[in-house]
Amino acid sequence: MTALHVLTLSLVVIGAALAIWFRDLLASVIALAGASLLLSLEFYLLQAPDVAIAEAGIGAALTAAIYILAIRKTRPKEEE
Amino acid sequence: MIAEMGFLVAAAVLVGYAFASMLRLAAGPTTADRAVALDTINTLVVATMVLLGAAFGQVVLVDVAIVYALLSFIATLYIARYLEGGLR
Amino acid sequence: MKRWLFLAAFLVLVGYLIGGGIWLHPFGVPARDEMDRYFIQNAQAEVAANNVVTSIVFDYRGFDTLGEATVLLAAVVGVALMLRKVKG
Amino acid sequence: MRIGSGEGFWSPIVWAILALGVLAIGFAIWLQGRRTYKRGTEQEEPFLSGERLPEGAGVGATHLYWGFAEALKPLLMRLGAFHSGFLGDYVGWLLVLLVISILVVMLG
Amino acid sequence: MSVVVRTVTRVILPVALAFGAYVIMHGHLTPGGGFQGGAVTASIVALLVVVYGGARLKGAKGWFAVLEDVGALAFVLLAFLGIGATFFRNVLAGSGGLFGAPVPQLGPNPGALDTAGTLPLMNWAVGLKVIAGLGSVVLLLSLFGREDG
Amino acid sequence: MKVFLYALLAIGAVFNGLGAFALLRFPDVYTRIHGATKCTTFGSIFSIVAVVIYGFVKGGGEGGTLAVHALLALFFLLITNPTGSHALARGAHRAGVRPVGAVVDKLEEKK
Amino acid sequence: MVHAPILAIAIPLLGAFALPILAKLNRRARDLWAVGIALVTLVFGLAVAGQVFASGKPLVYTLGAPSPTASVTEGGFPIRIVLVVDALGAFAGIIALLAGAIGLFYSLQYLAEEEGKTLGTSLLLLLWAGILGLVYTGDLFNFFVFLEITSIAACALIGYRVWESRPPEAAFKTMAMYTLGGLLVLISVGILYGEYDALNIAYLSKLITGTLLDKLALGLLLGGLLMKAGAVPAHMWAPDAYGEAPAMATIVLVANTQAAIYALLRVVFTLFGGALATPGIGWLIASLGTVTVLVAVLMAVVQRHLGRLVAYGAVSQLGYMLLAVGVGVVAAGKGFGEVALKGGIFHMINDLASVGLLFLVIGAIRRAVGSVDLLSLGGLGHTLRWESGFFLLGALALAGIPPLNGFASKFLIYESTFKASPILAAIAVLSSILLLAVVVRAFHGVFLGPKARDVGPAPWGMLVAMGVLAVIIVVFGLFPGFFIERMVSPAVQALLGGRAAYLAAVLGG
Amino acid sequence: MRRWGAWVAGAVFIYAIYLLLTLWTGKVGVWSLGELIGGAVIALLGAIPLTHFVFKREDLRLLQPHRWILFIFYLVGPFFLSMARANIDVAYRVITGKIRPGIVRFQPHLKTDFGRTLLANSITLTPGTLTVDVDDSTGEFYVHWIYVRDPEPRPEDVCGPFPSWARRIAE
Amino acid sequence: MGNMPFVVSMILVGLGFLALIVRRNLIKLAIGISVIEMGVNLFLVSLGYVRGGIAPIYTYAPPGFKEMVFPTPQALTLTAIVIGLATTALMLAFAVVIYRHRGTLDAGKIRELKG
Repeated sequence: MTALHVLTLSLVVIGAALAIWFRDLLASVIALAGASLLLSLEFYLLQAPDVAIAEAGIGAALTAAIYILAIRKTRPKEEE
Repeated sequence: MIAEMGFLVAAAVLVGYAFASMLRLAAGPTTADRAVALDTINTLVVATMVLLGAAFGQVVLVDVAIVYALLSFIATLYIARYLEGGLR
Repeated sequence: MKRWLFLAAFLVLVGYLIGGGIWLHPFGVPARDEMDRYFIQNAQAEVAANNVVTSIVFDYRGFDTLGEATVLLAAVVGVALMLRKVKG
Repeated sequence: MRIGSGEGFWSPIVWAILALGVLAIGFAIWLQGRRTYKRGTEQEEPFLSGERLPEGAGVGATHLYWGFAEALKPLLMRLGAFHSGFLGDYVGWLLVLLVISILVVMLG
Repeated sequence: MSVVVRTVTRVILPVALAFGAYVIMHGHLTPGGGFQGGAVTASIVALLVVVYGGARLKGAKGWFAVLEDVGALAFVLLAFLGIGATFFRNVLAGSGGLFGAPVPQLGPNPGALDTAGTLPLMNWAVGLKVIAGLGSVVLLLSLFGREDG
Repeated sequence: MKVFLYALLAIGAVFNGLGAFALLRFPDVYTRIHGATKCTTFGSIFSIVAVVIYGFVKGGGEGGTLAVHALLALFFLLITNPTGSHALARGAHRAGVRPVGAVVDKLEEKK
Repeated sequence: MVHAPILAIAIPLLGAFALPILAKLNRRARDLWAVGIALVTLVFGLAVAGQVFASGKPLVYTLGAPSPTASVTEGGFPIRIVLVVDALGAFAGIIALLAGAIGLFYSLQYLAEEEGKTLGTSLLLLLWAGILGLVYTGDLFNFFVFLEITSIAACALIGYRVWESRPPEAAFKTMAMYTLGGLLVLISVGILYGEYDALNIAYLSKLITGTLLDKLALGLLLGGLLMKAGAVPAHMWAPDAYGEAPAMATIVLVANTQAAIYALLRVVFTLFGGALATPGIGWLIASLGTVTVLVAVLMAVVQRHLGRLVAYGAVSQLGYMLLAVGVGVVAAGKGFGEVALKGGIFHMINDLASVGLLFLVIGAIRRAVGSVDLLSLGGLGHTLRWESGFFLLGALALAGIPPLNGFASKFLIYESTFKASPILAAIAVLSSILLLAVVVRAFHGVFLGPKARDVGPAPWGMLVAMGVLAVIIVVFGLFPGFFIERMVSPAVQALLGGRAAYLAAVLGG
Repeated sequence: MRRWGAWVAGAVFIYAIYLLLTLWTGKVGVWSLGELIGGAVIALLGAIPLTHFVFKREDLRLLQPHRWILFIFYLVGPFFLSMARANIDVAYRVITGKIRPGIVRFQPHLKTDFGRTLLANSITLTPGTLTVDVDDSTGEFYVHWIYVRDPEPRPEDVCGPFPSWARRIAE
Repeated sequence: MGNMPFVVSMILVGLGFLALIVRRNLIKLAIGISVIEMGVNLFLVSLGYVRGGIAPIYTYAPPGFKEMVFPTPQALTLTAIVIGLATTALMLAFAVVIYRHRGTLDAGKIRELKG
C-alpha cells in the first residue's frame, strides 16, 4: 500500500515537473495529462472514487482537448 | 484473503512499469514518442485500477477504470490530429 | 536582483508550505472528526442516499454546488463572450 | 450633523456657511475690478510673456505639472520600472507580499 | 481522421452516452453524479469535434446554450422547492412518494433509483448543464478563427 | 484456483513489463507503438481476466458486478487501444516522422 | 421576509440563468427582466439590511435545515452552510447592492446590442450575486466559491471589448492573479479544515487557538485578500482591470474590491479575532495601505490614459481603507481605533460613489469619442455639460475636498492615524493633495480648452445612473453624521464587540 | 425513414450497454424496475442526438446473430492465438533487436467500414504489423511491418487469414 | 514518509508557482495554474483520508468495515476541480484572443499595460 502511494505520488511530481520543464507546449500538455491521470490514480488509492471519476473525465479528455485546441489556435513552441 | 494481496502486488508492479513509461515521456525525441508513452501509461493505469478494485473489495471503484478506458483514447486522438495538422 | 528577491520569497513560501504539510496531523489519522462522523452516520437516514459524498454535494453543502454551477456558467458565458464575432 | 473624532470635529453645515461667507467676500473683491474689460476684443486673446501665441496653441493636460513631474523624475522612473506590465513580476510581487504577511503573522 | 477512427467513434458514442447516463443516474448510489457523468458525456462532444471537425457540429451551439440555461434554471428551481422550510431543503427525501423511498440501511442495494429525494433530479439538472457547458467550450474553441464558424 | 489467478496475474505483469521495456528499447516511434500497444493490451487482458474470474467465483451481485464491469473495461480497452495507436502512427507519419532504417515506405511514395 | 438573505443571492442568479433564454425570445423582455430582477434584489437586500439594523442582532439563515435558525445539530456544531449577516455584512451588502443596481441600469443603454449585450448583462448579474454571496456567507469554503464566482465573472467582463488588444491582456493578468489568490485561500481553508474538521466561520473562530498552522493559514488568507484588495506590491492588476473594463463593470469591480476589504475585516476580527489579532498584523496592513496610497498617487501623476489615471486614484482610495483597517487593528481597544474603523468603513461607500461616478463618466466619454487618451481629448465640456459637472464632482470627492463625502471619511482616517503614527498620517495627507492635483489635471485635459469635436450627449439612462451617484456624493457629504450614526457605527460595533454576538447567533447559547 | 432506423438502432445499442452496466441490481429478473424504465427513457432520448453519427445503411447486416457468434469465436480463437504469438515475437525482437522495418501496401478487398476497422485493429494487435493508414477511396492498407520479408506482399503474407475473417464477420 | 501526500501536494503548489515566475508563455502560465490546482486538490483529498477506511459509499460496502474515509473533503474537491476547469478554459480563451491581436504569446512582449 505504502509502496503504491510512494510510486504514484512520485510519478505525479515527475509528470508535473515535466509539464513545466518542457519547452514544447504539446509535450507539456501530454505530461500534464499524464500527471492528471496519475493524480486520479492517487485519488483512487485515497478511496475517493467520486473525485477520481471527475478528475478522470475532466483530466483525460476535456483539459487535454481544450489545451490542444488553444495551442493549435496559437503557436506550438515557447519563443525565446 | 490472499488473492487480494496478489492483486495489490500486481498493481504495484504495473505502477512500476508506468515509471518506465514516464522515462520515455521525459526522453522521447518527438512528440509522438511522448504520446505513445502517455497511451501506455493509460493502459497500465486502467489495468491497475481494475486490479485495485478487486484488491480493496469494493465493486463501485471499478467504474473509474471504465471511464479511463473510454476517455483516455480521446486525448490520444487529439494529439494525433494535432500532429496530422488538423483542428485548424 | 528582482529575480533573486522573487526566488527567495518563493523558497520561503515553499518552505512554510512544506513545513505546514509536515506539521499537520499524521496522514491517515485526522485530529478531529465530529462533522464527518455526523455525515457518515446520518446521511443515510436524513438524505436517504447511499453515496455520502453526493448527499453532501447536493444536500448538506448544496449551496456550494449552486455556486459551482454558477462558476461553470460564468466561465462558459465568458468563453462565448471572448470568442464571439464582433464588428470589425 | 457633525462627526467627531475624539479630538476635533467636522460639520459640513458650518463649513458651508463659512465657505459662503468667503465666497461673498471674494465676489465683493471681484466687483472692485476694472470695468474696461470687453468681450470680443483683442483683450481676450491669450499671450505668453508678452508674445502673441501662434494659432492653435493651447495648454495641454500634460503641461500642467511639467515641472513637478520633472523634479520627481528619478522616483517616477523607478516606479514606472516597478510597474513593468510583465505577468511574472505580478506573481513574484504577490509572493513577496505573501511572504511578508506570513512572516509578520508568525513573528508577531 | 481515417475510416478506422471514424468507425470506432461510431461504436464509442452510444457506449459513452450510456455510461454517462449511468453515472449521472446512479449518482446517489455509486460513485459519480452530475459533474462526473456530465464530463464523461461532454467528452463525446470533444470526440466528435476531433473526428469530424467542429464545423459539422455548428448547429449544436444554440442548443447547448439553451440546454445549459435550462439545466441551471432547473437546479435553482429544485433548490427553491424547499423554500417552504429553507432554501435547498430536501423536501422529497423520505416523503414516500416518487424519489422518496427510504434507503435500506446497509448492504448491497444498487438498484434503488427512487431514493434520495431531490438528489437524482439535481444530478440530472447539473448533468445537463455540465454536458452543455463543457461541450460548448470545446466547440467554441474549435470553431474560433474559422471562416465557417 | 488461487494458483491459477496468480499465474494469470504473473503473465499479465510479465507482458506489461515487456511493453514498457519495448517502449524504452526500440529505436523509433513505429516500433515503439508496436511494442507498447501489443504487449500492454495483451498483459492487461490477462490481468483483467484474473479479476473477472475472481469476481465470478466470488459470485452474488457483488462479484458479478465486479466481473461485468471489469469485462466492460477490458472490452473498451480492446476497442480503443489499437485505434489510438493507429491514429498516432498516422499522425506521426503525416507529421514527417520517418521509420528508422526503413527498407520500403510505400506511404511516402504515395504522396 | 425570513428568507430575505438567500433570496438576495438566489434571485440574481435565477435572473442570470433565465436571461439568455429570454433574450432569444425578445430583447425588450430581456431588458425588462433585468430591471425587474435588479429591483427585486434591491428590495430583498435592503430588507436584510433593515432587519439587521433594526434588531441589532446578526441574522442567521441555515440552508437546507428544517428551519432557518436550526444551524447546529444536537452535538452543538454546525454542519450546513450558514448565511450570517451582521451590521458590517449588511453595510457591505448595501454597497454591493448599490453598485450592482447602478451598473445594471447604466448597462441598459451603455452596451450595444451587436457587441454581446445579453452575455454582458448576464455576467453582470452573476458578478452581483457573487459579491452579495461573498458578503453574506458564514462558511469558509462557500466564501471561496463566491470568490471564484466573482473573479471569473469579473475577468470575463474585463475582457468585454475583445476587438481591442488591451482588454484581453488586462483580463488575462487579472485572471491569473485572482485565481492565485483564490487558490491561496483554498489552501488556507484546507489547513483549517484539516486541523479542526469544521468549515463554519463562527465555529472555527471558537476552536482556533493560535497554533503555528493557524498562523500559516492566517498568513495565506491575508496575502490572498490583500492582493484582492489591491495592496502594494500586488496591486498591479488593479489599474489594468479598472482601466480596461467597460464602465458598468468597473463600478461593480470596485464593489468587489471592497468586498475583499470586508472579508479582510471579517477574517481578522471574527475568524481570528479570538487568538491572533495582534498589533503586528495591524501595522502590516496600515503600512501596506500607506505605501499603496503613495505609490498609486505618484503613478497617477504620469498617466496619460484617463481610465488608468482614475484607476490609480481608486487604488489609492483602497490604500486609505487599508490604512484605516490597520489602525483599527492596532488600536482595537482604544477610542481612536474605533474612529479609524468608522472612517475606513464609511470611506468604502464614499469611494464607491466617487470612483464609480468617475468611471461612469469615462464610459460615457469612451462611448461618445471612442478614445480616453488625455493627449487626444480636450474641449469636451462644450458639449458634454452634464458629464463634465459629474466628473468635477466625482474628482473633487475623490480628492477629499470639503464639503463632499470623501472629506468626511478621510477626516476621520487622518485624525485617528495621526494618533497611531504621525508619519503615516502625514503621508496620507500629502497623497491626498497630490491626488487633487492629478484630478484637476485630468479635468483640465478632458473638458477644458477649445472645442475640438462635435459629440452627442449620453442617453438619459446613463445620465440618471450618474446622477444617483452624484446625489449620494452630495448628501453623504452634507449629512455624514446621520449615516455614520445609523449605518457605520453599528457596523463598527459589530466588528469590535460583536464577535461574541456573532458566535452566539450561529452556535446558539 | 433512415432517421427512424438510426434512432431505433441507437436506442437498442444504448439500452443494451445500460442493461449490461446495471446487471444484478434488483428483483425483476436481475434488474430492478427503476433500472429497466430509466434505461429505456435514457436510450430513447439519448439516441436522438446521435442519429447523425451512429447509423449507416450497411451496418444493418451486423444485426445478424451468426456474425456475432463468429465474432466471439474469432476473438477467443485465432485472434487470441495470434496475439500471443505477437507478444512472443515482440519479446524476441526486444531482446535480439533484430528488426527490418518498412511500410508496405496491400489490398485486402474489403468494402464496409466495419470490415476495414476490424481488419485494421486486428493487424495492429497481431505479429509485427501496425496499420498506419487506410485509403478511404481504394481501401488499400498501409502497414508498418517490423520485419519486411517482401516489399510487395500479398495480404496473406502480412496478416494471415484475417481479411477473410473480417469479410465473414462484417461483410 | 508519514505525511508524504501533504508534502507532495505542497511541492506541486511550489512547482506551479515556479512555473509562473520563470516561464513566459501564456499557455505555460495556464499550465502552471493547473498544476497548482492539482496540488490543492490532492491536499484536500488527502486531508480526509483515514487509515484503513473504505470509500464513503454504502452500496456494496464490505459487511464488516470499520472506518470510512471522510466525505467532506471529497465534496469540496469536486467543486474545486470544476472551478479549476472553468478557470483554465477562460484563461485559454483569453490567451487565444490575445494571440489574435498580438501574434505572440510571450508574456514579456505582452506588456502594453505598463506604467
